[in-house]
Amino acid sequence: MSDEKRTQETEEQRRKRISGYGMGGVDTVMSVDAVAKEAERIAANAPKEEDLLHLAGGEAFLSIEKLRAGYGRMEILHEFDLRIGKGQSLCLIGPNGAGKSTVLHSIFGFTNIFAGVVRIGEKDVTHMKPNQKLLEAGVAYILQDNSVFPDMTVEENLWMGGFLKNRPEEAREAAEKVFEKYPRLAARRKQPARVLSGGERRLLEISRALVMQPEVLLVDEPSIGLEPRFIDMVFEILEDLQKTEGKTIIMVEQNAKKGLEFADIGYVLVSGQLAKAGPGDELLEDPDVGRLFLGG
Amino acid sequence: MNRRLANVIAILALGVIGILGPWLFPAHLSQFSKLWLFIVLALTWDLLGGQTGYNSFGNVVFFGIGMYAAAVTQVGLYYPVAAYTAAKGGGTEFVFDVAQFYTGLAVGLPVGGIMAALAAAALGMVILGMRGHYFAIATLGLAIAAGELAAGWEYIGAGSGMVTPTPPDTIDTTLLFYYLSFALAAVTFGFLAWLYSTRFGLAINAIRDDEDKAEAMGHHTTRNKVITWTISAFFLGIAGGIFGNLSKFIDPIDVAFNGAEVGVWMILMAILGGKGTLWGPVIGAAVFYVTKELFWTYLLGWQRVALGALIVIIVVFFPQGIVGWLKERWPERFGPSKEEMEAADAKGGA
Amino acid sequence: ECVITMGAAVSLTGKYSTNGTHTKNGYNLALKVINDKGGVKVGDKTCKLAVKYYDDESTPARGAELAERLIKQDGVKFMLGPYSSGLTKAIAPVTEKYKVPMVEANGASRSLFTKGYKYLFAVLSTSEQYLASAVALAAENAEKMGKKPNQITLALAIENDPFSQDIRAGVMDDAKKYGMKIVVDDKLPKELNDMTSTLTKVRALRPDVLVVSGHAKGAATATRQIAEMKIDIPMVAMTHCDSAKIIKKFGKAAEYTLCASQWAPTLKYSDEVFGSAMDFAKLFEKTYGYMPPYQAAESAAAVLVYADAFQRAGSTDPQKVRDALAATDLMTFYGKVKFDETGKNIAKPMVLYQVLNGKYVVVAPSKWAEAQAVIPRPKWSERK
Amino acid sequence: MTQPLLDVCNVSKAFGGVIANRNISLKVNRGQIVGLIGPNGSGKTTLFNSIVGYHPIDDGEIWFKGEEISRYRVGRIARLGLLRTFQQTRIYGRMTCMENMLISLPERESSFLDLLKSRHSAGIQRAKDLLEFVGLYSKRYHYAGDLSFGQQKLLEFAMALINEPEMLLLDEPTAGINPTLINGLIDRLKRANEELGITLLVIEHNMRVIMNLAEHIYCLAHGEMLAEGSPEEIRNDQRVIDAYLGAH
Amino acid sequence: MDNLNLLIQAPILNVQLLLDGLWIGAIFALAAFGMALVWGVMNIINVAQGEFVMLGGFITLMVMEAGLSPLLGIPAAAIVLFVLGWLLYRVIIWRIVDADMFISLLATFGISIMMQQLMNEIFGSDVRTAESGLGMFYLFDNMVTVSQIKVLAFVLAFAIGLALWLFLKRSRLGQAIRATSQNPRAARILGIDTDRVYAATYAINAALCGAAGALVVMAYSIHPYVGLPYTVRSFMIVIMAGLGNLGGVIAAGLGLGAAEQFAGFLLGAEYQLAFVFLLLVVVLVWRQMVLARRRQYLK
Ligand SMILES: Nc1ncnc2c1ncn2[C@@H]1O[C@H](COP(=O)(O)OP(=O)(O)OP(=O)(O)O)[C@@H](O)[C@H]1O
Ligand SMILES: Nc1ncnc2c1ncn2[C@@H]1O[C@H](COP(=O)(O)OP(=O)(O)OP(=O)(O)O)[C@@H](O)[C@H]1O
Ligand SMILES: [Mg+2]
Ligand SMILES: [Mg+2]
Repeated sequence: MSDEKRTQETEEQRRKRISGYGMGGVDTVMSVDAVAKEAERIAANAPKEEDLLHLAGGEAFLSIEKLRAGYGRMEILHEFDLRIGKGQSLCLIGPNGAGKSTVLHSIFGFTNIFAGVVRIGEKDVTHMKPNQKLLEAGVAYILQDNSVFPDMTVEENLWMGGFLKNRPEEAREAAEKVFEKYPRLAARRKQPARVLSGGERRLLEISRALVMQPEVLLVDEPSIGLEPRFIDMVFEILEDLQKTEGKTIIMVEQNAKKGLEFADIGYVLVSGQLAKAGPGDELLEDPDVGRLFLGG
Repeated sequence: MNRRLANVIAILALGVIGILGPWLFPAHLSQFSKLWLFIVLALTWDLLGGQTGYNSFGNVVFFGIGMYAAAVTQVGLYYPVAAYTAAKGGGTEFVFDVAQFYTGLAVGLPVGGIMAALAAAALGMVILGMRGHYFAIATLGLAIAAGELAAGWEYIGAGSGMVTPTPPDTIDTTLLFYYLSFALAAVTFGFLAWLYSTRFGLAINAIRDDEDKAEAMGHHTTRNKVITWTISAFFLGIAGGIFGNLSKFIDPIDVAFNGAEVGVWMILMAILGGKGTLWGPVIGAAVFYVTKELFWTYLLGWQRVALGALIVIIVVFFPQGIVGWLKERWPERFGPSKEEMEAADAKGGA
Repeated sequence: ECVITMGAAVSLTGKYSTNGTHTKNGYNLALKVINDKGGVKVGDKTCKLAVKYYDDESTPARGAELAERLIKQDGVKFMLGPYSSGLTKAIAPVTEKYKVPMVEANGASRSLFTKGYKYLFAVLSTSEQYLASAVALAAENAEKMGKKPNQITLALAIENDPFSQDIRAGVMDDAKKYGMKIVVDDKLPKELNDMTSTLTKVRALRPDVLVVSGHAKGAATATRQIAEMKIDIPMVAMTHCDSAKIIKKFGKAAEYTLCASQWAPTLKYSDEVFGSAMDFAKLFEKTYGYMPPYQAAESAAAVLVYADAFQRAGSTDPQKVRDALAATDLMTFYGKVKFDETGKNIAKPMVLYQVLNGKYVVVAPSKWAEAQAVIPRPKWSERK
Repeated sequence: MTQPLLDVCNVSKAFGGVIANRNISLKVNRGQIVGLIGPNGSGKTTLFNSIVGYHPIDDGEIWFKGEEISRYRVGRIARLGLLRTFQQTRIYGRMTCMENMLISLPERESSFLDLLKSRHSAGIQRAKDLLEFVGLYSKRYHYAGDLSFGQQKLLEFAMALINEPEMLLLDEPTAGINPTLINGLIDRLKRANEELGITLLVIEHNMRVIMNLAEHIYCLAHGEMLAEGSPEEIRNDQRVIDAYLGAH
Repeated sequence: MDNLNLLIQAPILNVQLLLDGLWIGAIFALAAFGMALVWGVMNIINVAQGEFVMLGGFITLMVMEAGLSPLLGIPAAAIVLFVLGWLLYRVIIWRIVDADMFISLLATFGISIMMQQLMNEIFGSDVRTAESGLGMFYLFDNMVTVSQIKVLAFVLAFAIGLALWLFLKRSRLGQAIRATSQNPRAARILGIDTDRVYAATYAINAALCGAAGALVVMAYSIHPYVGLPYTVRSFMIVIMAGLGNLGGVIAAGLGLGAAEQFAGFLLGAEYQLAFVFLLLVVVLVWRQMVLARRRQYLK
C-alpha cells in the first residue's frame, strides 16, 4: 500500500514530505492535564485484539500479549498488547512518560516482567536474557542514548556488531560492505568513535546493529539531537531496510509526524496503555491525534 | 500510625534508654559508651558520605586528631607534654586531682573537636575539589599518612603511644564517659536532624546527585562541602577525645588512626543502616556493633570470618541499607507519608 | 568445689596471634599441671585454677574494654596479662582502678613500671634489659674489632611500636654509657617485609653493631636480607629469633646472629611443679607439638607465681593476694621471681644466645654462658 | 542603543586539533529571544560552555551585564544571573521532583546563614504550579531519577524557570518532548520573557520551535558563524539551506 | 641531610636503591594490572586484592611443602586463584556489579577480612618465606646485590603486561572485555554475555595477584595480614596510571617502588609510608589544580 504510493511519488510530492522536524504553527497550547483527559476519552474505545491483528496483516510475527511490566516493584505497562507482521514497521507515539521506551525495554529484557508474554515467530522470548536476544531471537536494539564504544575505532565498533559470528572474517566482510555503502564512515574507520559527530554516531549504531542481519529492529527515538538533514537520512536508511531487506521495525518517536509518515502501523500509548492504533498515514490525518500528540 | 508520632516515640525511647543506661545494663556500661560513640561515627560519616555524596576513607583522621588533641590538652594544662610522653605516657610524678581531671576534660574535648574541625576545613579546601574516587583515594592516603606521621612524632609519644591522664580514684569514670558519649550522640543526632531539615540539607543533597548541575545553578558547592566536612569533623573529634579516654592508651596506628578498622566500620555502619538517611546510621551502628560484640563473644577465633560473611551478606542483599530496604519493602509504612511530604515542602522555601 | 577463675585477654587473632597463642598455651599448661597435682591449697580449701579468655584482636583499643568486661561482667578477681606491651598499657589502668591484681608475662615496656601501679606484677625482664648484654658484649669485644669501646658505632633498625621502641631506648641509654655512636636509627614500619633501604644505608656506613628488633617479622626479614645482600658487620644482635624460627628457616644465613631471650630451655633453673627448664620444654613439646618459645615459658611462670601467692595469702581476697604477690620470692623453672616496689621482676637476667652450628648457644651473661661469643662474625666471603 | 546584555566577541576554542569555535561574535540584548542553530558538531554546545565558564576560551572576550566574564568560573557566572540547561539532561536523581524545584529557587545572594533558615513561603506554591504546568504534579514526590527521558527534560526546564535568572541559555530544550507539550513550552517561554524579562538564548534543531520562538537567529557551521538574521531571512538564506536545513 | 650526602658521595648506592625499588615496584605493578582491569571493566574496587596476593604466597608454600620447586608455585597459584576468582564471582560479585561502586568496596572488604582470618586459622600468623633456589648476582664488588628471583619478578611483570595487552587487543574475549568496559549496555545488545566477561575479568585479576603472591613469598615474606599494603599500593598505582592504561601501570608501579626506597633511605624507614602517601595526595592535588584550570567538558 504505502509502498506503491512512495515509489510513484513525484518530485513535487517529495518536496512536500516532512523534512527534519517539519514546520508549522505552535498555536495549539494545551495543558498536560487537558491532554490527559482527552486521551482518556479516546482510550475508552481502545482497539481490540482483532483490530491489532488486522493491522498486522492477519498474522503477527512479533506479538506482545497482556504485558504487565515495570521497574522495581512499580508497574508501568498495564496489559499492553502489540502485534506486528513480518516486514512491517510500527511507530509508538504518546506523551512523555507514557511508557514507550518501556515497551522496547521489555521486548529486550531490561525490565521486570510481572505477567504477559512476548513472542517472536513461534518462540516465547519473555524471559530470555538480553544477550541471547540477538543470537536466538534475531532482535537488534538501537538504544535511545549513546551506544558506541568510545575508545574503539569505528572499524572495531563495526566488528563488534558481528561478535556473535563464528568466524571473525565474516564480521570484517560485513564491515567492508557497510563502508562501501557509507563513505562518511569509511573516511573515519581508523579513528576512535568518540570523535564522531552525533549524526555519524547514529549512523554507526544503526549499521552496526545490522551486521548480524537481525529479523527485528527496535529503534528508540532516532531523531533526538540530530540536525534536520540527518533525520531525513536516518529515515531513509530505515526505509531501505524495511523495503529492500524485509526487516521488521518497531520504533519510538517523539518527532511523531516523521515517525507516523514512515511507519505502516501507528500506536498511541497513554499512561502505559494502548489508546489508539491504526495505519500510520491515517493517524497522521486524525484530528484528535494531531491536536493531542502532534502539536496541531 | 502517624509517622511523625512514631519518630517522636523512637527518639523518646532511645533517650530514656540512654539516660537509664546505668540502671538497665550496669555491667555493660563501657560497651554502651562505645555504642553511642559508634553512632556518632556513623552519623558524621554519613553527613559527608551519604548526604553530600563524598565517600571519605579518611574521616578517621579527625577521630585521631581529636583524640590526640584532647589528650594533649588534658595533660598540657598541668604538665609539659614532652616530659609526660618521654616518660612513656605518665608516671608517678604526673598525678591529676579531681579538679584538674574535670577541667582537663572540659577543655580538652572541645579542643579536640575544634582542632579536628580546623583540620577538616584546611584539608577540605585543598582536596574537596576532587571528585569521586579521587577524593576517596586522597582521603585514604591522608589516613595512612596521618597514622605514620603520628607514629614518628616524639612530642606525642611517637610509636610508643600515649596514655590518657589517669583519673583520680574518686571519679567513676565509667559512668562519666557513658554519659558524655550518650550526650554527644544525642546532640549530634539532634543537630543533624535539624540541619537536614534546612535548605542547607537540600543543597548538600544536590551536590550528591549532580554537582555540576548544582554549580551551574549557582550554588556555592565548595563552600558547602567544606562546611559539611568541618561539622562532621567537629563531632568526630569530640568522639575521638572521649574514645581516647575510654581506651586509656592511644596507639597512633592501632587506636587513633585505625583506618583499616574504625575507618571502615563507620562507613559500613552507615551503609548497613541506609546511606543518606537520618536514622540509617543510628540503626546501622546499633546493629553492627551488637552483632560484632556477639560474634566476638560467641565465635571466638572466627569472629572476623563471621563478620566478613555478614558484611558480604548485608551489602549483597541490602545494598540500600536497612532503612532503604524497609522503605522499598513497605513503602506505605516507611516511605514518605503525605503529611511528611507536605511538611517537607516547608523546608527550603526561600 | 572451689575454683579460682582468673581473667585474660590475649591475642587470638590479628598480628600478635602467634605469640598470643604461645601465651595462652603457657597459661593452660601451667593450669593443667597444677590442677592435675590437686590444685592449690588456699587456707583450708584446695582450689582448682581456671582462666576465662577473651580475644583482644591484637589491638589496644579493645584491651581496656575487655578488662572491664572480665572484671565487672564476669566477676573475675585476678588477671593474667595479655600479649604485648601496648595491650598491657591499655589494661593496667583498669585493673588498677578496680584494685584487681594482674600478673603479666608479656608486657616488657619499662614505662609500665614508672606510673606507680600497685596491682601490676611482671615476671619478665623489662625491655631496656633485652639488648643490654649485647651492648656490653660489644664493649667487651671492642678490641677484637680493633677499636676502643667509645669508638664503636651502632646501627639500629627497630620497629615503631611501644615494645620495640622501649628496647631502642634501652640500647640508646647503654650506648651512651659507653660513649658509643649511633649512625643509623631507622624505625621500621609495622607492615614491614622489606628492609633493603635500611640495609643499603648500613652497608654504606659500616657500623660495628647492627641491632634489629621488630618481632618475628623483623628477625626473619633481617636475617634473610643481610645474608642476601652479604652485608658484613662484626656484630648483629636481634630479638625474637626463636619465634621467627630463623635457624630452621634460613640455616646458614642465621649463623653468628646474637639473640636476646628471656629464657632458654638449657638454663639450669627448676621448681617443684615442672621440674627443670628442660623438663618444662619437653612437657610443652609433648602437649603442643613444638618447642616452647620464651613467651610460653614466662606465661606459665606467671601462673606459678599466682599459685604461690594464693597459697601464702591463704585467701582469695584480692587485697591479700596482692600483698602476697608483692612479697613473692620464688624460684621457678623460668628463673627467680622477686618484685621490686614498682612490680617488675628484678631477680632474673636476660640471656643472649648466639647461633653457632645451627644451635642456640648461650653466650652471655657469663654465669650461664655455654661458649665464648664469636666476634667479629666471619665475613660472608670467608664463609663456606 | 544600550549595551547588549550578553556580548560574545571573537571567541575561539579548540580541542587539540579540532577547532570547535572560530572567531564567534554574537550579541543578545536584554529582553530578547535569540536562537542558535547549526549542524551537528558545529560548536553550539561548545559556545554555551565557553559562555558559562566550563572551560577557558583560547581567544576573545565575553561580556555579561557590562562585566567581562571570560575568566570567571561556573559558580560565579551563575550567580551573576546567567543560567543554562544541559543538552544531556541533568537533574538531582535521588531527590524528589519537589526538592529539585525547591533547591532551584533563586539563591544567588544568599549567605550560608540564609541556608539554615527554614520557612514557608510562596516558593512552594510556585514550584507546584510549575510542576503542574509541565505535567509532573502527580510525580512530585517521586525520585527525579525515575522519570522518563522526556520528563527529566521537562523537570530541568521547570527548574530553570523557577530560578528566574536574568538570562537563560537553553540547549535543545524540546528534544524528546511531545509536540503538543512543545507548544506549551514555547508559550511559557514567551511569557517568561515578557512578564519576567528573562532573556533567552536557545539552541534548537527543531525548526518549528525556533522559527516561532526566536526574533533573531544565529547559524553556526564548522565552528564559524555562517549567518544571522530574522527567522525569515535565515529560512531563505541559501547558505543555511545548503549547510543545515536541506531541501525545504 | 646526612643521608643525602651519602647518596652523593657513594653514587653506587643509588643503583642499589633504584634496583630494589624496581623489583618491588614490578610486583606492585603485577597486582595493579588486575585491579586496573576489574576497576575499568566492572567498576569495582577490589579490596581483597592483597588477600589474593597473600593466598598466592600460601599456595606456593604448599607447593614447596609437597616437595616441588617453589617456582612451580607461580603457575600453580595463578591457576588456583583463577578458579577461586571465578567462584567468588559466581557466588558474590555478580550480585553487586551493577550496584554503586561503594557497595563493591565493602563487599570485597568483607571477603578480605574473611580470608585473613581463615588463613590465620589454617596456617597461623607466622611470617613465612620460600627459598626459590635461585641465587644472587653480586655487582661492583658486592656493593650492589641483586636477587635473581626479583629479576624474574621484574621480567615476569613486563611479560605479563605485554601478554595482557595483546590479549585485550586481539583475542575475542579480550575484545568482549574492552567493549563491556566501555559500554556494558551496548555490549549486551550486541549479544555479549557480560556476565561471563565479568567472571573472566575477575578470575584473571585473581590469577595475576596469585602469581604476584608466589613471587612475594620467594622474594620477601608472607603472613595472613600482609595483604593491605598491596591493596593500597595497587590503588595508588591505578589512580596514577589512569584506568585502562597498562603501560602506565607498569611505569607507576616501578616509580612507586623506587620512590619508596629512596624515601626510606633519605627520611628513615619510619617516614617511608607517610612520604609515599603524602606524595600521592600531592599528586592528586596537583592533578586537581590542573583540571580546575581546564574543567571537564560537559554536554
Ligand atoms: N572535549 C572535547 N574534546 C575534543 N573535541 C571536542 C570536545 N568537545 C567538543 N568537541 C568537538 O567539537 C565540535 C563541536 O562540538 P559541540 O558539542 O559544540 O557541537 P554542537 O554544535 O553542540 O553539536 P550537536 O548539535 O550535535 O549537539 C565537535 O566536532 C566535537 O567533536
Ligand atoms: N528506572 C525507572 N524506575 C522507576 N520508574 C521509571 C524508571 N524509568 C522510567 N520510569 C517511569 O516509567 C514511566 C514510563 O517511562 P518511559 O521511559 O517508558 O517513558 P517514555 O514513554 O519513553 O517517555 P519519553 O517520551 O519521555 O521518553 C515514567 O512515568 C517514568 O516515571
Ligand atoms: Mg523514552
Ligand atoms: Mg550540542
